[in-house]
Amino acid sequence: MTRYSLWSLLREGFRGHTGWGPVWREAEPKPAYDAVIIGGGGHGCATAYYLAKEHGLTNIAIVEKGWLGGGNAARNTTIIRSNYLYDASAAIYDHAMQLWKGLGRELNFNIMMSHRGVLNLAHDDNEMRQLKRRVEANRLNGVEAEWLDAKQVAEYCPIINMSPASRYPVIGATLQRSGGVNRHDAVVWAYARAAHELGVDIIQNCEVTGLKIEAGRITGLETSRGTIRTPKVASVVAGHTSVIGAMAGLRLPIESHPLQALVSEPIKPVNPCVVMSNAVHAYCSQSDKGELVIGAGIDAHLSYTQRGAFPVIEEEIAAVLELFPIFSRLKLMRHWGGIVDICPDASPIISKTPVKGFYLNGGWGTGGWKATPASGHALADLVARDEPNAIAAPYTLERFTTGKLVAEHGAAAVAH
Amino acid sequence: MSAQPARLSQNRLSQGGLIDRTQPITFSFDGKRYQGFAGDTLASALLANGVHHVARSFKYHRPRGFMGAGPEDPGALVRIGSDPATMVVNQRATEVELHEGLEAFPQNCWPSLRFDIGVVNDLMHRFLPAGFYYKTFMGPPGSWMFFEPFIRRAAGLGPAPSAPDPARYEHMNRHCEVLVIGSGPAGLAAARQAARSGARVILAEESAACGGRIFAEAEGDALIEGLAPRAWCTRVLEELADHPDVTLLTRTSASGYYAQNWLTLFENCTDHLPPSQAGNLPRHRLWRVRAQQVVLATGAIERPLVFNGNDRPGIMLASAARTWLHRYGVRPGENAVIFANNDDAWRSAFDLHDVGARIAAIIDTRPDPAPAHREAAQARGIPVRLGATIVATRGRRRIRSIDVAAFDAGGVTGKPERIACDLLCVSGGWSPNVALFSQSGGSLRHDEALASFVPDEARQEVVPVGACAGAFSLEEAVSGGREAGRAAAQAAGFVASATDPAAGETRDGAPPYRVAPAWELPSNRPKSRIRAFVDHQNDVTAKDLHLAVREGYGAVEHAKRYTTTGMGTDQGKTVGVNAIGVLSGVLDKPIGEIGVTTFRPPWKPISFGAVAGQHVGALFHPRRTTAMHDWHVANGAVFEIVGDWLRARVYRQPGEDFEAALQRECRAARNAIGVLDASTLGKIDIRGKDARVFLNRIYSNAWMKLEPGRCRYGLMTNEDGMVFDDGVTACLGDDHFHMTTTTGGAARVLAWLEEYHQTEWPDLEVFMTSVTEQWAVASICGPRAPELAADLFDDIDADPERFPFMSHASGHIDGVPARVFRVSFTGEISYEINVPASYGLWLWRTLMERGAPYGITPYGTEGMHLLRAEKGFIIVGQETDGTLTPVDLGMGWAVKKNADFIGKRSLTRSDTARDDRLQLVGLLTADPAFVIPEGSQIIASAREQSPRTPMIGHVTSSYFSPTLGRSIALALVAGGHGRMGERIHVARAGADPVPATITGTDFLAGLKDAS
Amino acid sequence: MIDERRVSPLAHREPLHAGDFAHLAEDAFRGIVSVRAAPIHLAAPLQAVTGRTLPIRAGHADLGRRCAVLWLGPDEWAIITAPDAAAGIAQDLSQALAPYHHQVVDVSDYNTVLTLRGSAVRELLAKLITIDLHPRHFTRSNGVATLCGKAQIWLICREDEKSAREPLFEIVVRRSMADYLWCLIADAGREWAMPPQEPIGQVPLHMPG
Amino acid sequence: MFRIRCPYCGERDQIEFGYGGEAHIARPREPEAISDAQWADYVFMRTNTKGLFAERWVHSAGCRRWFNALRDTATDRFVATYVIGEAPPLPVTQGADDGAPVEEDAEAAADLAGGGRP
Repeated sequence: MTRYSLWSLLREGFRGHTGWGPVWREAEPKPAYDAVIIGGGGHGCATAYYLAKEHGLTNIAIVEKGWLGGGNAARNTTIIRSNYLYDASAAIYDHAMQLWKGLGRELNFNIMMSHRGVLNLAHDDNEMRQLKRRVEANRLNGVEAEWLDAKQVAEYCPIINMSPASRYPVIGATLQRSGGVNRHDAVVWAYARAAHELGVDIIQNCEVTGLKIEAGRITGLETSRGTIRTPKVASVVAGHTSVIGAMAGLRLPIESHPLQALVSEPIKPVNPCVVMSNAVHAYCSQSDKGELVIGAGIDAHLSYTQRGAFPVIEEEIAAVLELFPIFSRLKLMRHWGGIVDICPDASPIISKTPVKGFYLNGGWGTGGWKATPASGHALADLVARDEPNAIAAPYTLERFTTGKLVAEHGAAAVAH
Repeated sequence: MSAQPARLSQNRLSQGGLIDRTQPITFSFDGKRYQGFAGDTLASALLANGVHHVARSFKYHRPRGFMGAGPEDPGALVRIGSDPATMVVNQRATEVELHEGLEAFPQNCWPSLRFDIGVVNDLMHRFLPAGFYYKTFMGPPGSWMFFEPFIRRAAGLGPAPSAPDPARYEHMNRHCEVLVIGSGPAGLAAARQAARSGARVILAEESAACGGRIFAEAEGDALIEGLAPRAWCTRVLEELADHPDVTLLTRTSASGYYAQNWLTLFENCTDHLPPSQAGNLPRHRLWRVRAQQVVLATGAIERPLVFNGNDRPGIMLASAARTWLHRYGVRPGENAVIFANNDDAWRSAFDLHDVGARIAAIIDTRPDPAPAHREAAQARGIPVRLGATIVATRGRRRIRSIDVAAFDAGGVTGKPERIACDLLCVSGGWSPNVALFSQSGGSLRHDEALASFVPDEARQEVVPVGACAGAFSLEEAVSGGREAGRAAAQAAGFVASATDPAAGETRDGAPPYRVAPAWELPSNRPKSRIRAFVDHQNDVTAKDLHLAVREGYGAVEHAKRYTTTGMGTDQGKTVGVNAIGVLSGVLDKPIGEIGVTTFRPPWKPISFGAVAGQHVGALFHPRRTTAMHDWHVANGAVFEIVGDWLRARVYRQPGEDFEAALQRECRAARNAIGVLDASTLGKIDIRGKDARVFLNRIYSNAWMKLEPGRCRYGLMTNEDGMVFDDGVTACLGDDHFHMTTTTGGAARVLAWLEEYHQTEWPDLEVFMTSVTEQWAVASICGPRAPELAADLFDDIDADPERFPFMSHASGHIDGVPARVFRVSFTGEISYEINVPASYGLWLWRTLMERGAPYGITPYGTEGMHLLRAEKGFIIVGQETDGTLTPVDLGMGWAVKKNADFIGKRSLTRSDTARDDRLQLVGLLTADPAFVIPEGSQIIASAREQSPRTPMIGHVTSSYFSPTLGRSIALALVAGGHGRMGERIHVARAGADPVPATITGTDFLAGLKDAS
Repeated sequence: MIDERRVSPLAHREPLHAGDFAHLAEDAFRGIVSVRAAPIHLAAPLQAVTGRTLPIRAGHADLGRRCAVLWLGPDEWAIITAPDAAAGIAQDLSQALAPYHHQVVDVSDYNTVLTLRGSAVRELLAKLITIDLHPRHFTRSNGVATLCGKAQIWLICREDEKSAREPLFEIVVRRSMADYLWCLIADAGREWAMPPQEPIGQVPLHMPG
Repeated sequence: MFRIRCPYCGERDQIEFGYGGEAHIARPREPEAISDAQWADYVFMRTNTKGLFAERWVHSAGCRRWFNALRDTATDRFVATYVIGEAPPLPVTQGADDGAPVEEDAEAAADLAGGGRP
């Protein structure tokens, strides 16, 4: 495989870019693998990469029912941050943050990791209290984060509406400077390329239609391209975790909802960072192409259609205009939806299951993208060792029975 | 007004088109003044003035002109206006209607359109292929952070406005039986037929005038129902105007097609007017239409051809050239070449010729164009080259010449011949405009004969007609439209009367449309020099698609994303099928197997303002006010918003700061009387013989024995066992209760009660009705409250002995009915006085007046928070965050043993039953003057550790207590209930941890113990 | 006679006019009673107390000159009546319904009534409401609970194009949302030159420090 | 935006409705008598069907009544709505009980959808 660099780019420029090889080669499914990963999204490709690289498991395959990275990897708003409240969350998301930092170099693929900073706005005292609690927890957990007062917010992101007469005045914010955005497609391609180089089979257009289970143990899977024998199967199918789970006879604490996002037409750089507001339910960044990338809240209803209700988009844009009144004349260029698997505690599942050799990674809700490297890393570890490591341990299925939830949505809003 | 025609600019025809030559309009572009006419677009007016180069492309900053004449144009993007609040960027010049004083500017170029430094990208293009950025800039740490700003600055087209938009926008909801999108022959026929049935019809036309290509083509000997097409159009429009239930919307594009035939239409109401004429209309309107039936008459979009050098100003779609001629009376060039793979484009040659342009050549990739065309060309003396292609073009800011050569499957065969020209009309055939059909969920199939994708199976109540359905003849369009309109109305329950006049003949003025696909045309130039653009906005060439395939991005979505094909503001309207065609060539697979990329809404970019509609600014979210609001405003209140309610936080007296006001208010409440506007508390009237049983299942504590006349505090938990609301409920009668909830929880709690009643326990006889706003509530508290209360009530004995704590009474104040609850959230003797809300302001004033002798002092929510913290009462949402049980909050007494309630079962789960969970305690800092910041984390050690410090809890509430004369705090600490008296530390950023001692939560009890 | 100590939610607003197109006003202090009961139990007492027929079809109201009864649900109705009549009706109904499961609550102060009349009011309301307001589908004596912007309302068609020169709608809204709704309607009436209205409560919300 | 047929009020736009998730999950009659795992199944576990799905909606801005709907979650097509307490008009595999998956009866579904129209 050609190594990517400025020099190889120049060299290829002189010969019409004829020397670049494929990032990965489409494989035919083999009759058997040591492990199979269902789902060729970011998390799935990362899992395969770390299984091969860190655990030496190279006789493995990713099976993807459509095209690689075509699910939520293709649909998310690419926000990266790790300023989560609880220890368990800080551990996994900050592990991801550390991996993101060197990922482009490690994978020799520019994933355009832009550490432009993430602001979480506080609009009232209750939010300020919650955010300060979080920023303090971050600090003590060794997670980079800081508190900005209103004046500092205005300096960091001068286009935010700072009027005190606003319905949602901005009174402060947390800032994670290492947070930011990256290029979603590139991450999937980079992991796939690196996994492929280590010998992983990447099989697209291959839909899993059933799991083969004998005596409580997984023995293989049925796919639209034939039967594959394998002692280990990991499901990494954001949006369809329950569907795959049902093939193993599992009912899961998951509901699948539409989550919508949109981009504006491209404009010259105007928003220097990522701005998030829980109160008005908006988040907004600007892509390298210049589009404002805006995420909406989930639709209330369950659906597998990748389409939500347009009023959600309307409310989202109204919320963005509350924060950024200067955007009113810009145009909505595209909007779309994905399917997110929501857990009751807004935290993921990385877990063994009652079926031996069948592992679940899912339930990431609206925030899975940022965890991609750590999620793959932890799942690879779980698949290889059949035991969760310290990072994955809090995210078992058992927590719904014991009550040990990781309630990241926490923070009920208002009171007396 | 003078009817004297104004002087015509160089390329303006003396007659024809939908422009008014008696109404000249002065406008400017790039600082230079020009003249156009009413009815012009910016593009047509510039072309009339000979201006072709108006923009720069996204990546290579190549000169761009007008390739299309409508919404499909990819390149001619301009900025309108220069005011920081009202300028609009990335506007398609082909859609900007001219008005007096219009100022347009080029964008994405520096220092000027003519000399753009960004052209350096073009010079470097061989090093900047698709996805080049993925392969570099990831070197040493921070290198991307270094390069990214440069890339960002180069990207992005126009700049954002820098001041808030003063314009208004609106939503408009509509229901109709038949929605027709597009007003070409098919759409007009459909709308008319549906209208005749009496059905409600909405006809949406994207441009300023109906008719579609009727006004963009020469009429020739075409007929529609026996009339010349334009006359027919006029007659149909007259008929539609007579139907009261027809809504004809021009300047309105269907932007999105959603579930259950709900569509959004985007209407431009005033952008085409000078600001002085906009009147009271909104700038844009978003129509939200629920249609029983939809007829899609969205026409077709002509494709360019993919050949070397196909992107210079002066190269345009053949159909666009005809649009300029016939709709705008503009001759886009003097010396034209036509280059096509189909019969339709030949008309451009003839029409241009017939208005005096020289046609240097017609080049057709096919050997066998329509014989009628060949004859017509011969008759006009137009040279024709068959089986040939253009291998190169010349001309920087406008095309100057082309090189044409014969070719076959193996490549270029003949010697190129150079032909000079100033206009190149290209046509790669027509693609039905299936974007909306696809958005509706309908499937597409590839039609070999049309070399395009056409609608296949519909998934909603929608029918594509005319060119949108791949039916390109007038006869098919009109008859298809008629039938679709009739059928749609009928399906919606409306039948046209039998008097529908018989239609006359419909026929085309040109030979039938035939096309032979030519996706990627060869050139004799060295491969490295060939640049055949597929996406003219994002600068994607055929070579980029080859590269994508070579690198493994052969799946159509991968290729699109890797090269950014079709992802510009034109949504790839002229790109899609060409890109798929090129891919099919590279992959050697039939087009039908390549598939299409998703058509994501909107059809074309629509303003954020229109999407948000009216619901922005002061109308974004409501601000609810209580009956006493005016008094609060007049008396120095500082407000906060809780659950959309504006609540007074403190009342500042002149010269007083926030903290001083707070301390004064709290002292008054403890020493004399404080009064709080508590109107916002949620209130629910609960009635029925099973009301008590119901409450017992809802609340965690017991309710079976509460007597009429008494009140009780209750906690509500969800099925997970976690507290989500609390409040006091009074027993008004054995089957009648008055429940109160938190302000923010009012709606949630009522919904919760209804949900459980209706879905789990419908057998219980109980009704719930919200009475939150029926009552205005003033809560008086403090040692002298009984004295004021005794003065106040007509018929209630206010003596705390006879009107004890946690009881209630109904009576009157000066004849006004009142419900009074002896409940307290401060620890002081309190009377919560409820009167009908219209008396709220009167009650408040009465209290202030009659309470004055006792020192009555209004206090706000901040004081309430402080006073209750002194007493150790929780605030749901401040002490709690959805993860705490009643036991965690030190209210194990509120967990009844002998009966079930919602969430009870969860309390005994292994983790929920742990005794080292976070538990609510009081904290007293070693330094009594130090007020801990709320949200602070609690650690066990006196020093922070590295790299991380274990946390054992956090501070939820913290104040300086005027009653205790020191700071107090409430906190959640792991196993806190068993750690009374223990010393912990409060971590601080940038300072040493502060020591504090764990105490009980009732600080007033502590005070009494001490005294 | 209205007790002068009472203040209506929109006392600070003057009626708004937009030519013949739309007129907006508050009809303050109307009596409103919420009734929950089984229709079989309620019909006769309702007739006896108010003289009105219980509407049992969704989306309908029984309109009288002084008193209207609006269907709100299979066991829920609202009685909208003259000022000060509510308490009496509530008491009488409650008494008559005593043998049955029921709930009668005087919610006169909870709500206020806006009247909107004029030739353009259907068009105006369509900017804010998603139900079908076409005269074929929403005519005199139609009434529904629905959303108007972010406000929950009851919308009643008192007069339509057949029964009067111009349609007349009544909108019942909770008091704390009345000003928001007023301003929202005024904004929707801008097209016909209805004067713009600034919502109350546009105050700075947070005090620094 | 869906158009949902409230069994009491008729068709209204989705914005008037609240969503209640999976239908026909009975609250355990004696929570104390069941295991933690069974309780967790009631509180947290969901079928989350891709396909024909019985779910709860509430007409929050209208009559405030809860009701059930059958909807195909793979297409968002509503097949029927029905009042609380009624059995779904088509068989669905849902709830905690085991049972063989039911083939989606497309024809019956279409009939119901058609029959529900005015």
